[in-house]
Amino acid sequence: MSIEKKEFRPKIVAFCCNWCSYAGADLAGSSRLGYPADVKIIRVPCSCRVNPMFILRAFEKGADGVIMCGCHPGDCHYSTGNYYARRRMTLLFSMLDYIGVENGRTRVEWVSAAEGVKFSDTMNEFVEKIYSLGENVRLGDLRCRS
Amino acid sequence: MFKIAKENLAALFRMIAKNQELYLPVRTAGQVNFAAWSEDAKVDLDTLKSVKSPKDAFFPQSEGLYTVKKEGKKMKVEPENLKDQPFVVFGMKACDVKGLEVLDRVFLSDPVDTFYAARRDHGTVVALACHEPEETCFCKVFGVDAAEGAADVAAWMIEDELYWKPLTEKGDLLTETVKELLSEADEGKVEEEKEAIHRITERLPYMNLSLEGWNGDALSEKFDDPRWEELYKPCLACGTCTFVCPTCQCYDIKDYDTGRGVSRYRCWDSCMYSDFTMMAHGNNRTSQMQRFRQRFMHKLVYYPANNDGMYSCVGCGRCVEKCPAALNIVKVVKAFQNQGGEN
Amino acid sequence: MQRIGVFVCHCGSNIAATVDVAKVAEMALMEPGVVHAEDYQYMCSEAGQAKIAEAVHEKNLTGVVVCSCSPRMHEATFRKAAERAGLNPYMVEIANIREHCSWIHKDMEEATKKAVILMRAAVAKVNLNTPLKEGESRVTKRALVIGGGIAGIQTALDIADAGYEVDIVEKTPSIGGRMSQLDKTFPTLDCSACILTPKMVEAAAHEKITIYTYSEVEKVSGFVGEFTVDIRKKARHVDMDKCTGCGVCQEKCPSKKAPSEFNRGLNKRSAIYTPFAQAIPNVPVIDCDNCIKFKTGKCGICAKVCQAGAIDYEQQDEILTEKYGAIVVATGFDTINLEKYDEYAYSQSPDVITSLELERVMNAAGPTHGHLERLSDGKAPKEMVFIQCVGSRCSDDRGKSYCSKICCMYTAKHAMLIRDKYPDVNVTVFYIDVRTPGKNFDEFYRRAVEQYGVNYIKGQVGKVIPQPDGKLLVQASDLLDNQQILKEADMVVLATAIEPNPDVRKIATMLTASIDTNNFLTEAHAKLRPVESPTAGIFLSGVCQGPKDIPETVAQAGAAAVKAVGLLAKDKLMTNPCTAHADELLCNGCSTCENVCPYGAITYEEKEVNDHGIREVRRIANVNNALCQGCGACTVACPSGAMDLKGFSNRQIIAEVDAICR
Amino acid sequence: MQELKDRARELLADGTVKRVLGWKIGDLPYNPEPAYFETEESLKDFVYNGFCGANLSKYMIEASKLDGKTMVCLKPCDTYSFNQLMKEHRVDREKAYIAGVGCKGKLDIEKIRKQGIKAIERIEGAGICDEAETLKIQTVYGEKTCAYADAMLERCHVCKGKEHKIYDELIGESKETADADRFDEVAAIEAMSPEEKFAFFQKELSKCIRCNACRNVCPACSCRKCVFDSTKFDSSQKANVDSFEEKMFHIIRAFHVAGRCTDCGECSRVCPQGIPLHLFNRKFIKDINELYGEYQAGEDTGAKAPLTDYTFEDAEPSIVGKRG
Repeated sequence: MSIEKKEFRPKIVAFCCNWCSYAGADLAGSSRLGYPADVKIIRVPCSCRVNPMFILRAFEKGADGVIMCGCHPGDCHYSTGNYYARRRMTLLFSMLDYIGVENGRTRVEWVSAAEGVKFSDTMNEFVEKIYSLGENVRLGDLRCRS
Repeated sequence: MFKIAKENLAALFRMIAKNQELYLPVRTAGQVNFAAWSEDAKVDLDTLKSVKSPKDAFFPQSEGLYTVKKEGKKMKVEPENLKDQPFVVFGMKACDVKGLEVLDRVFLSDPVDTFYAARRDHGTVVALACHEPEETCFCKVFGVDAAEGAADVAAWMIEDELYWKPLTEKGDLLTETVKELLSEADEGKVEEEKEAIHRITERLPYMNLSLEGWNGDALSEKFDDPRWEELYKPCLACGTCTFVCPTCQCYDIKDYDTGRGVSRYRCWDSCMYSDFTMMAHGNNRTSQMQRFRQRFMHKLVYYPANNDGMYSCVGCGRCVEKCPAALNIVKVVKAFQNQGGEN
Repeated sequence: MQRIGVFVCHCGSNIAATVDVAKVAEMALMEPGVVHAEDYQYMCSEAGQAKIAEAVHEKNLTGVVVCSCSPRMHEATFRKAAERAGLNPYMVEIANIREHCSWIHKDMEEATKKAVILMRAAVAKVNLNTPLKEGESRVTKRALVIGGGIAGIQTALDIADAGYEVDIVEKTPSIGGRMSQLDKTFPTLDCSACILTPKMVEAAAHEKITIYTYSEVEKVSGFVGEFTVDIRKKARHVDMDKCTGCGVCQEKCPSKKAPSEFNRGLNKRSAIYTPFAQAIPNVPVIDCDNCIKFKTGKCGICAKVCQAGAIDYEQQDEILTEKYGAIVVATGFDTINLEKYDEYAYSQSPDVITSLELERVMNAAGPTHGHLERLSDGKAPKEMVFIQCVGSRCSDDRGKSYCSKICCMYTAKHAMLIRDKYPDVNVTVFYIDVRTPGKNFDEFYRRAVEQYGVNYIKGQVGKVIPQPDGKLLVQASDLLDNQQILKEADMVVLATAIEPNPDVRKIATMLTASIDTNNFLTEAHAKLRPVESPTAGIFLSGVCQGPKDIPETVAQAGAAAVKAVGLLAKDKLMTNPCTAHADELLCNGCSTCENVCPYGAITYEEKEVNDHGIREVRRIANVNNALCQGCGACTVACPSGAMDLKGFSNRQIIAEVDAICR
Repeated sequence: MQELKDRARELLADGTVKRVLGWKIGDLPYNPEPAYFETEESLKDFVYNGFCGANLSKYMIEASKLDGKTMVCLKPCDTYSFNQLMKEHRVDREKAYIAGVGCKGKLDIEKIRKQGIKAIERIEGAGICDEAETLKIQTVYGEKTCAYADAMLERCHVCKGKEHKIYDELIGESKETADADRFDEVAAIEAMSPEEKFAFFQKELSKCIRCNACRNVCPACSCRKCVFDSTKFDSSQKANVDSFEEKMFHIIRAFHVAGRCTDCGECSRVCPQGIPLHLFNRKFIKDINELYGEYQAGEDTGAKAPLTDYTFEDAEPSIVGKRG
């Protein structure tokens, strides 16, 4: 069997809160501010809805990077959601780093509904980072790779 | 009877592993478990008991059964291949070898478990005698001779030499492949060693445990005994006892969505778990007492009832060592002995 | 198994130019559950919506995926279309293949691939959707206004005029609030009392308004539409029904040593008192801490002189429990404590006063009967210095980071009034910036400078040093001329920062209304919902939400009233169906979810459950659907996964993740 | 121990408690088991010695459902767990009569075995009243000795202190055992390169057999049904089919108990494979202390748990990459 060396195209999941970041992504879209198609967005009501299990699940199923976007601290539609999310993600990312998963694979960015540019820039940067890290081999289920 | 100097064991393992897979006790992160041999593997033949029994060589903790792949709206089923290459398990203890007999009676009787059968067909077992048995051992209770495992090859580590005695045809075959490393030996040292082991076993506290009253006919008497209500209480409902046990054979079948299809696999299950034998209506054992009772009733009553009086415990003592709540089958048996509460 | 229809929109060429829409539809048919797929020019058009309806009927669809623009754009449109076709509106999901795909990608193949994945994620989610139904809850047609200042009064009047009952709870013995303490108002120089008093009277006389003065909110339970509030009516020791307001008791009261709150402690009042002459109600209260009768048991003069027999020393606090549909917070503000600003010598010299104190000094009913005089020796000042931004716009933790907003204007007003009445008094104002955005504000300020000759110096005052001769030495820097200034003054007035009434934190906790680090109540949205709290049914009026002047306060009060009326006008409330709910068999009763809920929507109850045959009473979380806004904080806090969110369930999100990663 | 036994007898006799939750003497010198004693007569099997490491606070969840009070023997570290369970409404203070029992460090039979001591017949010096510095161990293969400190559980070397955080009465004396910094091990791992970290955990976790002993013994893992046993997250697994699953299990388990874990060390004590599971929990504790201020779960029942709390100025998740 000849193995053709496939070009690495990462799978990147972006969790965006409905009120700020998802709208920010919409604004990036309507402003035609491009970023690589590797990013796929999942809409959640608030960053505090993002369970660490979702993030690990994404890695399990073959994601190479996971980014979570929410309203800026202080601007949460639900007042306090992103504060909880911030602590949860900080601890989770720290744990992933601790067990030797490259910390560039996870990221949190606060993007307001007005920040289409920031959304696009963030995604471009993040995708580039994932390209530089290459395929996620430390935190995936092998059965999903075959 | 053959022998080989201890310092040549690495060469022996290398030679065995040249043509087939070799599993043997390996120390990883401080613990000894059976694992595939490699040049870097830290082989540990001094530790009496591996944490997990070596039953996974024949009945792995998890193994794939088949994969269903999706092509458009059609499905394609790809069965997992059965074991078709020979392999060797080196260093099993007599109790663990006896454990295989318990598993055989389950998996090789009709309907035959083809995955297990294929592994049994292709596996050759080298048993290593228990040089220094420990206080948690009670194999003798189940008719196991710690000094000589009823395997394909029996082996003894005596001082700086390993003694090697093929007992079966498979054993002979294996011996042939490594013969150049072995030299002939007489049985004298082995007999001495066996005697020494027997002397020690006599001194061990559990070895003369009485199983009186435990048999296939004791069903309702034991099942309804009020003592279970007390005995189970410290039980944490973890699966440690079942997962270190060489005879526990229950498994669950589960599906895993790989994104491209479904991979169906089976994995060990534990009767201590609340979702053990869970069915659509719920669970037929609703309390931990019932689940706890199930384990011991199975080992000491149900299994003997179906297998000519053979118990499905081999006295390896792993559960005695590992139970987080210091419970174990010996305590259960003893509890039933003390009618008057005398120890 | 669902029967899903997938509808792929071309959006003219917006999508179709970069995404092969036919291919997306074709690929959709491969997905589990999908029984119908088509693409169309404009799905949002009537014809497009008709296509959905048609497919729902013909193919018996149970779920719909529309691959189109952002759900923020047309989710509601497609949900309604589905509902008209007889489908539950929450069985519709949108795959955003325009903003998140066609508009940002150029390569057709790549964009199409991504569109297919987004479609798959939406299909995977719809496969797990369940029909959701909006809940209903009752509305008690009565509003509570907490705070009886101008904000509270105006809100109450507007609600009452709309025909709804409204209660005002005011902590002090009279309504009127800060505005009643002011002398004149900028930029028109209206007399504050002249415009406030009629409002107070109107509120008191309004048949729909009940005023509870000298009362405090003690406990709040319930939720939007149905709050239950305990109000503590503190014992006045004067019978409201009997008292005629003659004032003899105050005159005869032998204890006249209590600092007058109304006059900012600049003079004394009697132990039995009304805060000011126009107080509403005009019924005094006995201040037990200063009353000789309460302290020693002897005296009782007020009771003797009261012809109406209204004095009641035995009166006890009373707790009223009322139900309300809406609550408006109008708790107002106070000036900050100046103890951290000792360089201005506020505590050292009685001639250093706050602007609010100056209001009392300037007021005819104030401690000096309206004469501008030094409080130390009663002499008329010749040099007056005003210091701006005392505690406002502060970068360290001594003061407030925000601009108090009103100080520039009232200082201009004070300066102008002083120059007008006492032309021989020199007035100097030290400022950082003069902020005058507002109708006629800048004109007003310029009049102070140009017409009245007020001396404005850009610069900050470093120190005020009381001199042995009673003068005040002001050390300052002039930033424009870049020089140090030493100026002797007779009086110094500090434009002290304002902060929310300290009690607001307690009230916010009771209401589960969120509050910011400066203790201002947080609005539901800074731009679009400025008078609503994120907590449903709680509205914000006046300075409790942020610094404001009077017209802004009145405007906001009216806005809050309209929002409250809008709520009270409803017979029933439809509630967002995407709320959290607890699986009672999995709930541990640990309260973790309760601790992160910003809306107080989670309570616990002891409930008997049947856990596969085991019946026991357990402590179980209960989500109030009327209060829950569906953020999902609780779902992640819950370790057992008992708490889940309808419409964004764990399994739905996981299905999306799986679909994207496969 | 006699004092403890006598008190138990008194409390049973005068009806203060209906049962005593303590330890029952084992059939080997080192395996006492958690047990209930309902009669004065049954107390003859009551034991409290160096091998009574089990944290009995979790048993109080079930005991809280029983009629009447239970006298429960809690070591200083166990009282943190009890407080935490109380905070989470899982145990009923009214149903517990807490005997705060003294502790001089608990013993780990695995550590004794690691020293090559086997076929143990008798152990001297493990009693709670013995002031022994050294354990005398009679084995089939001769008499051995082992320093008490060398046989102590890891957790006792980093003991939080011998003060009971909640009790009705204190019985017996304690001896400080802490002689190491609680966070040293975590810091050592933090200092590794990503490759080393990964290799370390991969090796340790590859031993995991998913027996759930760590979870089931954990007083913070007191969920009626664990997410890994339910269908809520589609995460139910029984075995580590893949190396991902063991990581998933242990990360999520640590996350679920973050801010709730009192660091009682039971997980590491019971792991049949000797995986230092406390390294996960302690990492979170260290992070919480460093990022959000010192917090000790179970210190009291009032404080706000770090994951249900926040400040505006909290560190951003990007701090993880910056700390180096």
